[in-house]
Amino acid sequence: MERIPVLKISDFLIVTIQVALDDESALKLQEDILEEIAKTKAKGLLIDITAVDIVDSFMGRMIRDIARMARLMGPPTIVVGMQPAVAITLVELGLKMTGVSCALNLEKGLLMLKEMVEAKEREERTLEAEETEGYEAGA
Amino acid sequence: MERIPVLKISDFLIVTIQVALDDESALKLQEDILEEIAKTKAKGLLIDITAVDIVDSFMGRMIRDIARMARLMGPPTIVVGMQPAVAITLVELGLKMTGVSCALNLEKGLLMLKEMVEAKEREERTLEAEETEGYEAGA
Amino acid sequence: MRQVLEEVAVRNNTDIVTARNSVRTHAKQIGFGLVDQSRIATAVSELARNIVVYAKSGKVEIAKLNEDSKKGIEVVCEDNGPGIPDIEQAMSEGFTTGGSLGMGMPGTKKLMDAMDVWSEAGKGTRITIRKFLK
Amino acid sequence: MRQVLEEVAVRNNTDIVTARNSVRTHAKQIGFGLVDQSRIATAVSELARNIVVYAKSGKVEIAKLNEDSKKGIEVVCEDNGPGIPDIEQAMSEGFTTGGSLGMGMPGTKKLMDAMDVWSEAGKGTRITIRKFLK
Ligand SMILES: Nc1ncnc2c1ncn2[C@@H]1O[C@H](COP(=O)(O)OP(=O)(O)O)[C@@H](O)[C@H]1O
Ligand SMILES: Nc1ncnc2c1ncn2[C@@H]1O[C@H](COP(=O)(O)OP(=O)(O)O)[C@@H](O)[C@H]1O
Repeated sequence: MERIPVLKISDFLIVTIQVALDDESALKLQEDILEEIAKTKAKGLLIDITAVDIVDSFMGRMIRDIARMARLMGPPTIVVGMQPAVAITLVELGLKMTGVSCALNLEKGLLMLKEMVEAKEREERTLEAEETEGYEAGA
Repeated sequence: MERIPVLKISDFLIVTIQVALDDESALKLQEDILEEIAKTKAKGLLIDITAVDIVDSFMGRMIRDIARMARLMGPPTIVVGMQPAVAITLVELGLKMTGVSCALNLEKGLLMLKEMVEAKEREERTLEAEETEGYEAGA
Repeated sequence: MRQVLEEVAVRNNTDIVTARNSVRTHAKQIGFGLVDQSRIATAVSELARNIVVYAKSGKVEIAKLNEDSKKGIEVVCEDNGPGIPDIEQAMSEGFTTGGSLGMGMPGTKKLMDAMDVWSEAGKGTRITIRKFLK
Repeated sequence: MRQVLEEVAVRNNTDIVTARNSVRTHAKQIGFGLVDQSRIATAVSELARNIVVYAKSGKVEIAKLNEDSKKGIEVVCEDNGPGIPDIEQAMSEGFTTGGSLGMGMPGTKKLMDAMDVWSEAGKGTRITIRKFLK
């Protein structure tokens, strides 16, 4: 089983997925990340999938769920580096990634995450708006 | 039946759920909280679920509904201390927690709640200034 | 080998709490981690509530599975209530005759590794769920 | 002309990864671009997972199609599992007996140019998917 490291850099947790993850390792990663959030009291979570060239419904759902789960504990999540081919495939597949914030690369993602953490206090109104639009679960 | 205390600390209501709540006690707590909001004119509500290790669809819905109901009365709500295992279970279960703001712990939750209350008051002042009549409640 | 660990009578709201706490304790002893403990206890909470709401009373039997190949937990939730007329419908998300979320049955399936539903009109319902140690 | 390039045995989670990576490599060699490589590999990942989840084990056969009129890739995912009782239902979005998303079969259809499903109760399932070079 592959074990992906979860790094803390300043206030953020950074997870870089560099190998093809099997389903079991993906679920383990999910648990690891949430435990690290609890342990390190991180303010935000960044998942870097630049190196991932296949995201099927299982993996896509896992990424989405991590974002939703992290939000229930507090920290906002950003996914960075999704390859164009992966983005096309996920949309064609029909997977709803509602509630997952994305950025082009690590640098932009970190900037965005900082702003998300700052803006989190103003979250109330956004959520309200999303809700009236029939916005989906948890993120 | 378990009775959970609802404490007022400065402008906030603080509810700490420390025992396993049966459904009836959970509904009673919901009522108690809303009554306390009306009675004490609290500006914000914080629910601490650090000690809760099982949240099923009933309990999850109740927490979500308290946040939604409180907002209809005015005060923003924040849920703090959700355990990683609980966050994972709730998302896998499929419960939509849209509209519930979360924070890692009491300290971060209180800070966030303060800012939420301030943001809300700023906004209300703006709205009041803009609209002299026909203003509807529940911003 | 299947070894019955405990049987919890389910007749009211407090029994739902007892059932889920018992299951959690046994799951822990069997060797499940925190997340699986939460999944299993939550699933049992959903099914025990359905017993109280739809069948008034029933029981939850907690057993340890100790096959050479598969070790884990099995929980049987049983009642002599009205039964479920259309199981497929009951398993689909959002379906409820109780005005609640309709999330208990499909949610339980997602949280567990296996779920068998037996039901006969007028006779009752027996739902068996299993989770295996990885 | 149909030329078999590789056969991957599928029995566990790791085999799913092997199957999708092999297919990707062959798709690339056949001449598919990055997006089609991703589509084909993702489709195979969905079908290989279904083999593991619903049939325990099976195989994935990767072949090159080299007709004068149509060149491309064909992948046959085969198992001796329980079979799919209602194929139309299985092909519809959100339908699952496994508590997952119910998106694998309809999603695969969307990603590929052609998809044939053969299944017989108790005998197994054989799903053939094709993608052609444009
Ligand atoms: N033990 C039971 N006896 C009879 N009917 C049941 C039982 N459990 C579930 N059902 C039926 O299945 C439906 C779906 O159950 P569930 O998914 O748990 O949602 P909910 O409990 O919110 O209605 C219920 O509304 C009820 O009609
Ligand atoms: N190889 C297979 N053997 C038996 N049943 C299958 C197989 N593949 C798919 N199915 C059935 O078709 C349903 C739909 O599959 P799919 O759309 O991939 O969604 P999911 O795998 O999330 O359930 C499955 O839930 C299962 O009942």
